[in-house]
Amino acid sequence: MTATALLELEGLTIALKGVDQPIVDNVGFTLARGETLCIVGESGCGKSLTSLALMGLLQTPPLTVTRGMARFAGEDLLAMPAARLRQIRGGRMAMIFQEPMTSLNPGLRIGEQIAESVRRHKGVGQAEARARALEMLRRVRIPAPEKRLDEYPHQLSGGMRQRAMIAMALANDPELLIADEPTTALDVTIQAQILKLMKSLQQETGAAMVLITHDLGVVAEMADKVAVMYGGRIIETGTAEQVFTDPQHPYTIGLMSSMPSLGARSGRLVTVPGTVPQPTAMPPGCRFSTRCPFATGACATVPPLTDLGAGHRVACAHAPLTATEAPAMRSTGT
Amino acid sequence: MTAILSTRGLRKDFVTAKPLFGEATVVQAVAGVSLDIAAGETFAIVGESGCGKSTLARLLLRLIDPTAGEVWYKGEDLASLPPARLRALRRDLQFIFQDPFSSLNPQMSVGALIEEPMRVHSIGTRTERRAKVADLLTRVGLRPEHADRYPHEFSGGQRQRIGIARALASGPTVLIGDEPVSALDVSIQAQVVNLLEDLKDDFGLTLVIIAHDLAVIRHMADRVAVMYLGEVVECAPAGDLYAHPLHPYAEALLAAIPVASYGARPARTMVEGDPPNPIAPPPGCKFHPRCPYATDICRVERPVLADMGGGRTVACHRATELSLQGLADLEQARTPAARGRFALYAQAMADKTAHNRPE
Amino acid sequence: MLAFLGRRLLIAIPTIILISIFVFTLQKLLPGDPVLVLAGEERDPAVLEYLREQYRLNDPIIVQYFTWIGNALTGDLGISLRTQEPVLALIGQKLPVTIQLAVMALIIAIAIGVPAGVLSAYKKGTWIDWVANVVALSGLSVPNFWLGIMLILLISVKLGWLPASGYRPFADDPLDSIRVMLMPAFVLGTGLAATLMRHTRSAMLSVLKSDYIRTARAKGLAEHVVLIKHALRNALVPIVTVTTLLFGELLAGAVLTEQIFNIPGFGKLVVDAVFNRDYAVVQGIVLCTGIAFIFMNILADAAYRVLNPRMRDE
Amino acid sequence: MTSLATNLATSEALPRRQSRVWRKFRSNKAALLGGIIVAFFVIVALLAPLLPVPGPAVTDWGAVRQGPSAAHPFGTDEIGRDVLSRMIWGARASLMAGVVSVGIAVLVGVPLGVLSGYLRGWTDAAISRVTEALLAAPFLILAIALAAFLGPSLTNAMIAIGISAVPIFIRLARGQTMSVMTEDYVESARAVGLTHWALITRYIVPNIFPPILVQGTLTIATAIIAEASLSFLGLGQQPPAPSWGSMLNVAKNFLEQAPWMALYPGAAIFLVVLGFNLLGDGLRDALDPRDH
Amino acid sequence: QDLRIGLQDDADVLDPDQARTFVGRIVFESLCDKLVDITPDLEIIPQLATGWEFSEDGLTLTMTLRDDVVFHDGTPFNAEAAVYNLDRSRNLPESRRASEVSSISGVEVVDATTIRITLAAPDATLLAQLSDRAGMMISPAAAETMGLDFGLTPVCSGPYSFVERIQQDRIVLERFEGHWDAANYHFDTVTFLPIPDTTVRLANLRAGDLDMLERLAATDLTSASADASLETAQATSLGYQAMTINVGNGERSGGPLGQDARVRQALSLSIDRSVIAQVVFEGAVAPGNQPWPPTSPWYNADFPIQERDVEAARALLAEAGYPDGVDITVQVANNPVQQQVMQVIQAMAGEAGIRISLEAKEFATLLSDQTAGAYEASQVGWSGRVDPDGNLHQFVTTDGGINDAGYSNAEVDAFLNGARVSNDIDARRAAYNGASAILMEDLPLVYLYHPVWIWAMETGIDGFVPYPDGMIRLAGLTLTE
Ligand SMILES: Nc1ncnc2c1ncn2[C@@H]1O[C@H](COP(=O)(O)OP(=O)(O)OP(=O)(O)O)[C@@H](O)[C@H]1O
Ligand SMILES: Nc1ncnc2c1ncn2[C@@H]1O[C@H](COP(=O)(O)OP(=O)(O)OP(=O)(O)O)[C@@H](O)[C@H]1O
Ligand SMILES: [Mg+2]
Ligand SMILES: [Mg+2]
Ligand code: NI
Repeated sequence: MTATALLELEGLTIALKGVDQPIVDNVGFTLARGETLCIVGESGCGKSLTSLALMGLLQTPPLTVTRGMARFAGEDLLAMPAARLRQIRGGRMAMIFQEPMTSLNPGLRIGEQIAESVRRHKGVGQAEARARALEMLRRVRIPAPEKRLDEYPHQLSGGMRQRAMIAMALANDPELLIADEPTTALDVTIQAQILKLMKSLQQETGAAMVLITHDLGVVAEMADKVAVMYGGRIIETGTAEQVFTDPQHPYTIGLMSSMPSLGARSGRLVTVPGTVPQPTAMPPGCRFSTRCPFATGACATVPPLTDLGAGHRVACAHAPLTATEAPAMRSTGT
Repeated sequence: MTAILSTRGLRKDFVTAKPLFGEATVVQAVAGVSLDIAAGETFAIVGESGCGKSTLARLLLRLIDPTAGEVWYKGEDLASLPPARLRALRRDLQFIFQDPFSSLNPQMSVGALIEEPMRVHSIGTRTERRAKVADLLTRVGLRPEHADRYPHEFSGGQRQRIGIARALASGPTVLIGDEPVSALDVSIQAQVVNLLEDLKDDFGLTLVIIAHDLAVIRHMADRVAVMYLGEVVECAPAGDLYAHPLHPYAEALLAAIPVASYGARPARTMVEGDPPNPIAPPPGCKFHPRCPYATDICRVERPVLADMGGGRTVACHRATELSLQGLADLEQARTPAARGRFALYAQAMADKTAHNRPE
Repeated sequence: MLAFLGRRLLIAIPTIILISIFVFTLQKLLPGDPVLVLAGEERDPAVLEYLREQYRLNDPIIVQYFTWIGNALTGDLGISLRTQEPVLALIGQKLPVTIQLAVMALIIAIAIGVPAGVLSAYKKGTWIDWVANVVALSGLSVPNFWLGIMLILLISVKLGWLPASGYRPFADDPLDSIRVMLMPAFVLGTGLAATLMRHTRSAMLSVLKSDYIRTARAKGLAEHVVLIKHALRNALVPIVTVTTLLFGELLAGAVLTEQIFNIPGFGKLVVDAVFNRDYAVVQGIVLCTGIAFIFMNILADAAYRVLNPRMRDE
Repeated sequence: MTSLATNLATSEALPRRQSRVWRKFRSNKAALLGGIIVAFFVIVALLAPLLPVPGPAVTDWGAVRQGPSAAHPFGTDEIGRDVLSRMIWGARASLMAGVVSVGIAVLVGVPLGVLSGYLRGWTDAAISRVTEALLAAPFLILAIALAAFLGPSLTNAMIAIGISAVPIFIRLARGQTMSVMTEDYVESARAVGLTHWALITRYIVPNIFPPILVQGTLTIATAIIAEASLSFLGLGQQPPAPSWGSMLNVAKNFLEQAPWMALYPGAAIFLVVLGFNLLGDGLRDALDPRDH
Repeated sequence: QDLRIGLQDDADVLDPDQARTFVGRIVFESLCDKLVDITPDLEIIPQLATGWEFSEDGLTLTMTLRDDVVFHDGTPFNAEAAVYNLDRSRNLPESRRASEVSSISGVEVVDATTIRITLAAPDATLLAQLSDRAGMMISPAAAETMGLDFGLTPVCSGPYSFVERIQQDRIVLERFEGHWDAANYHFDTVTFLPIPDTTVRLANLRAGDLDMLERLAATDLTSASADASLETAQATSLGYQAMTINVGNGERSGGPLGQDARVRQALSLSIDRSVIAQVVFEGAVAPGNQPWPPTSPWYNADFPIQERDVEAARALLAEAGYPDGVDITVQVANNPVQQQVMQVIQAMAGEAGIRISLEAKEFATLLSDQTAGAYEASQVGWSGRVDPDGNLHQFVTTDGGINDAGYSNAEVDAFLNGARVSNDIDARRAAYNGASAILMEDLPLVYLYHPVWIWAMETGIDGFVPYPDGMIRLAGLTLTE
């Protein structure tokens, strides 16, 4: 797999000024062409920061990448000069953002926003770039694309805006597509359309995709591989099948329990108590230990991401957890 | 069924642009809704963004004035009540807002926020109110000391609890939540859903919940109304609706839900395209341009809500002939070991709750 | 767009009437008898009475107002009590002067303020930001009349580079006209530049925080493209608002600047007119600035529509 | 929106809003500098009668326009008064001019603006038209007319400046009110059954206060300059009482003979205006809940 | 060659009959000829009139006129034109000159170059009046066609003709070749530029944007004199600055100051006029205690300027019943110089127990308050007239047009009315001295000082003659660059 890996991220660590503990800690994964990796986790767990770091779009200061390497087709994204990164960014590697309304420039026509990226990376002229923009709008199945080309974002519905974002990201046939919660702001019906579209476009172009979401339904729908993040760390990763059918980490289990099922009613929901600690107040050792029902003294040291076989890796001192091996209950509340 | 809150032909038009000369542009946000909400039930309203859910919720409380129609609560028509009487009735009808960040006055302490409804309705003495605030805070899983803090010091989930405590303060009988959990994280959302259910039982509330997360609705609601472009197109007990939708739009909604389970059926896009412009809704059945089953009659004649028996109503010309697909009972594909782990986890959580209330 | 302009103009009418009523009553309330100022040192009672009659100052104030507005509607703004020139002619004479001053000042203000604001927002928190801010604040904190006199003493008297005061009609000799007006425009412009810079800075700061800037960067665009095409363009909306609001400040500043540099424009005219109780002139000028102000507002609204597509479809 | 999903466990350590604002303010060096400058001048103004300087109107025919010396550290003015003393007493007038005129502007403008934004409709239209009319009559013309009408004096200059600044506050308060009105918490207040009065006093006014406060400090700076400008036209503080503006105005006639007469009031105006501006900026940043 | 002159104000209407400002007179000096002129010593000398003669009873004045004079529009100046002009001054409703020539009852043409003026009563001041705007001759043809708008494009017969005027910016005149004395005028054009701020006016002169200016600030005199590129000239003015005290003009005259002459004397005694001159003007004014300056032939040496005497002032106050002093309010125009003067007086009077509060008003208000009697004391000045009558009569006679003090004293009335109608110098002097003796006691006006006109011009201007009337006469003036 490493041989064909398009992106190898290793030990990404991001620090926030004034906070001792890294805010994203030692995050790594590999991604092959045509593959989709979903990163899940609660709000604030560092999903966006990870993706922004890859794009070189971290807000520095206050944030800095203190460690890590991101080999993208042989080049380290995190170490290359800004000018070189700008050549790759938007061309071979593109990103779709969460908020389709605010992520499009309200003052520029849709066509121009797509075309300028084409001009930048393909070095083509005005007319050609425009033609490409039109083609892209058509490909993301925006009705009446000729007309939409000259419209402004506010004249489009939410779903169309997100399609325009996708068209913009795919305009230069990127090898890597990063999508940060591309459907969170959308309705289920529109979400289904967009996800379907992304899938089919990915199949056409063979691009690798990093999809960030906190909707496990979307993950189940899209993922080849899954990484579950908590408190800035990956705590469980594996294929979609591994993570869904055989979740190991208590947090993954809690997350899945929290989702109300679509089946018949089944009493109270099982929840993860408490909230994610502030970056300034992360516990040492396992970061989930403050909320974990199984936490023991062993959780005071940082659990390594251990392979349980077939690439299913979990960072928990108690993994694999079985009913008989349940550790002593922690009775102290928060 | 004893209806505690009923609407008849409720309508709300918004004037979006009024040029100096010529016609004003009117959005029919709610286009004639008649509902009966039974005392003690959890009633849910679902539908696409912009279909008029929030507007309907606000009309139910008369936070905005309806263009036409009636809202009956305990024999009084809220829609035509004088302001003073209406203010008094607000004691019984309370609202939970979607956004826990913007719905609490940042300038007031939590205690003052929760006390305010009691003060407005002159409930209790000062000390009694204080005690009630402390009590409510504990009920929603916060601590009495938090009364002196300000909203910004709390997380989203905690704020939503403050909002709930405030809504409960005047001792309401009906609680209306406009997407009370959609701004929250998965795990926090579960906490708040549990809380609402507990409170409903404890206080004997009638709950009206608006949401577009169909899983949450499935979990909470007794009955569900599906709205499309300002109209209720189907209304049914939750289990029936999910298992056998009668309206094509309801079917489409259910089909589009991504199921959080490996190897589950893929989400289907039964409807293409965006919802039509509410300013100029299509003639006939409003859903027909996107409906896979539309026939000629759908294009010209607007269907009315018809009783289908079993407490179900639907507004579709072809309701009886179509056999639509619902969500089959979904079993999570999990390894036995995983099942064990889930059970263990649930057990641990239950024990923990027994030990000490969730923070 | 046309309907919009029409509506704006209709709304403007009550405002203009309000302004005129407002100014009319205000100056009628002013103490000091205009006729006394007009009569000359000797103040011959017969002349006083004659002038009162002549200028209808004995009429009730309402009658005076309606006479005035009636005449104004026919384009007759009366004559200056002081020099007997028709007010309309005076305005025609002074308006270009003040417009030239204002435009030059605005150009200077924009030329200094906007780039400085953009730069300081972009380099927020660095020493560049700091310097730009302090310089801008200095511009705000130095009274115009003070800066003006200092500049005259330095540039004109000591260095002899520019004439100390006066005015040259633009039509006579455009280059010289600009040269003569340079120093006053600079004095007037610096104060505005400061305001403009600070508004540009905050507008840019909020725009730079927005998601679409991140999108633009994600496209790999060069920084200057991001900054100008994507950020500044959107920041221009608040900047335009401020610029039109500055109009009032500009006129007020023009009053002082014209006083110091002895520029025969609106400001000087109105100050003298107020002090001489030259009612017709004051009224005429305020009417004129009122219309200009409303015109500026309409212009700004039109500019929003150009800059902000969201506002285009009404 | 950055994540506010903080853990309650840590909330004990969280400071109160007030002290958070203060902490943020304190960490802003420029704002702190501004605060110190302003505080310095305010203290000097307050202590004026206690300071060991001659009275501001005490003349000394033997020492007219004399440069700084031991007896007169800042020199003397055109009729032999101690410039230092006049500076100190002038601080009172100039600061008063700033504070009082802004006070007037706030007291008149904010209620009107809130009303206008709250009631909308005809009230709003009427108030907006009047505001526009006021804005269209340029500040200085208005001030000149008002000062001429009321007679030149510091008080009247303050009134004039205050009235001229009213439209700014009407607009600001109106805009802020309208934006606060769209906030969910206002709807929540109505849902609870609050009266209009309670809604305005408990919800709207406290929430529009921060921007008003900021605009206030900035307008104080403008008002100090405006007083100086009115003094230039002879409409500000009247002799023999000093204000920096009137001192500067007289001093400009003696720039060559007695530069110190202009130097100190000029520098003082500069510093105070700078101080208020820095303070206003700092307040804006400290009170802005968006970037924390 | 263009001569650029900086003026302190903008002139008003350029119609001699309607004009009222001082700077207007400066412009007229080059634009319009007068029947007679004055010398720096205030002698009346011919200009358009070559000679004049009063009848025995003083009731007719016969004047002979130059025959070589044309107006700027080419029409000739003759007796008819002169009659037209005098009639216009008398009868135009807008005429501000009517009171100056009120003694005239008729004017008639005797022949082409002679006119006869009949008077209702003898008038000693008439010739002096004719040496100013009342005696200025405008083109009757132009006056007829232009009517009241004559001032927009004035047509006279002076050495320079009107070219253009931009209000508040400039008045441009060009040399009139047809002038009878054209050879004596050396500049092709003269431009008057109103620059109110004294500092800016001087800066303009220094920067070379002006060739000369009037009314240099007294405090700038030292530095201007020291400047090698500048020259200055001075003349003590005919006018004065004083405090007019409300002694009988309405309610406000009821205070101690208005009611008790001793308080006014105390006030006058408390003032050291030379200190004012020194402190505010660096010596460039003449301290004064009479309506005319010490340099004037009419100055009464029997009443020299009193030394400041605080003790005496206190004693007077005590005698008047105010041992603890009095509080008075003085209004003053809101310009820096007058305010400085009053602040100095305030400080000095304070030492004698007269506590002054100053009320600064802008000029229009000051004027109307003064007329209406809404003041206790008012610091104002008078620009001065050639004839002594002009500096005194209208201020203190019971029916005087500018008797804002509300002063009324039959004896003074008799003296001053008598002095008006006598052509006998000694009799007039006796009358003025008689009035002075009373006024010195009553003090309805406390005279302070007589301003000094200061002109500054670039070195190279030759032939400038300072006149006490403050005018700029361009005859013989040259400029070598
Ligand atoms: N510019 C910043 N300055 C300071 N802290 C930041 C900044 N950006 C992010 N953080 C913090 O870093 C942590 C991770 O943020 P990130 O945006 O990556 O979360 P996320 O997983 O994408 O959450 P969400 O689901 O809400 O998008 C959060 O605690 C957030 O508060
Ligand atoms: N104040 C208003 N003025 C004009 N139009 C409005 C107003 N409020 C709502 N609308 C319009 O009414 C329609 C229904 O809006 P509503 O907010 O009730 O929808 P919703 O179902 O709650 O949507 P969402 O799920 O996005 O909250 C929309 O088309 C909306 O644009
Ligand atoms: Mg994110
Ligand atoms: Mg809604
Ligand atoms: Ni935040």
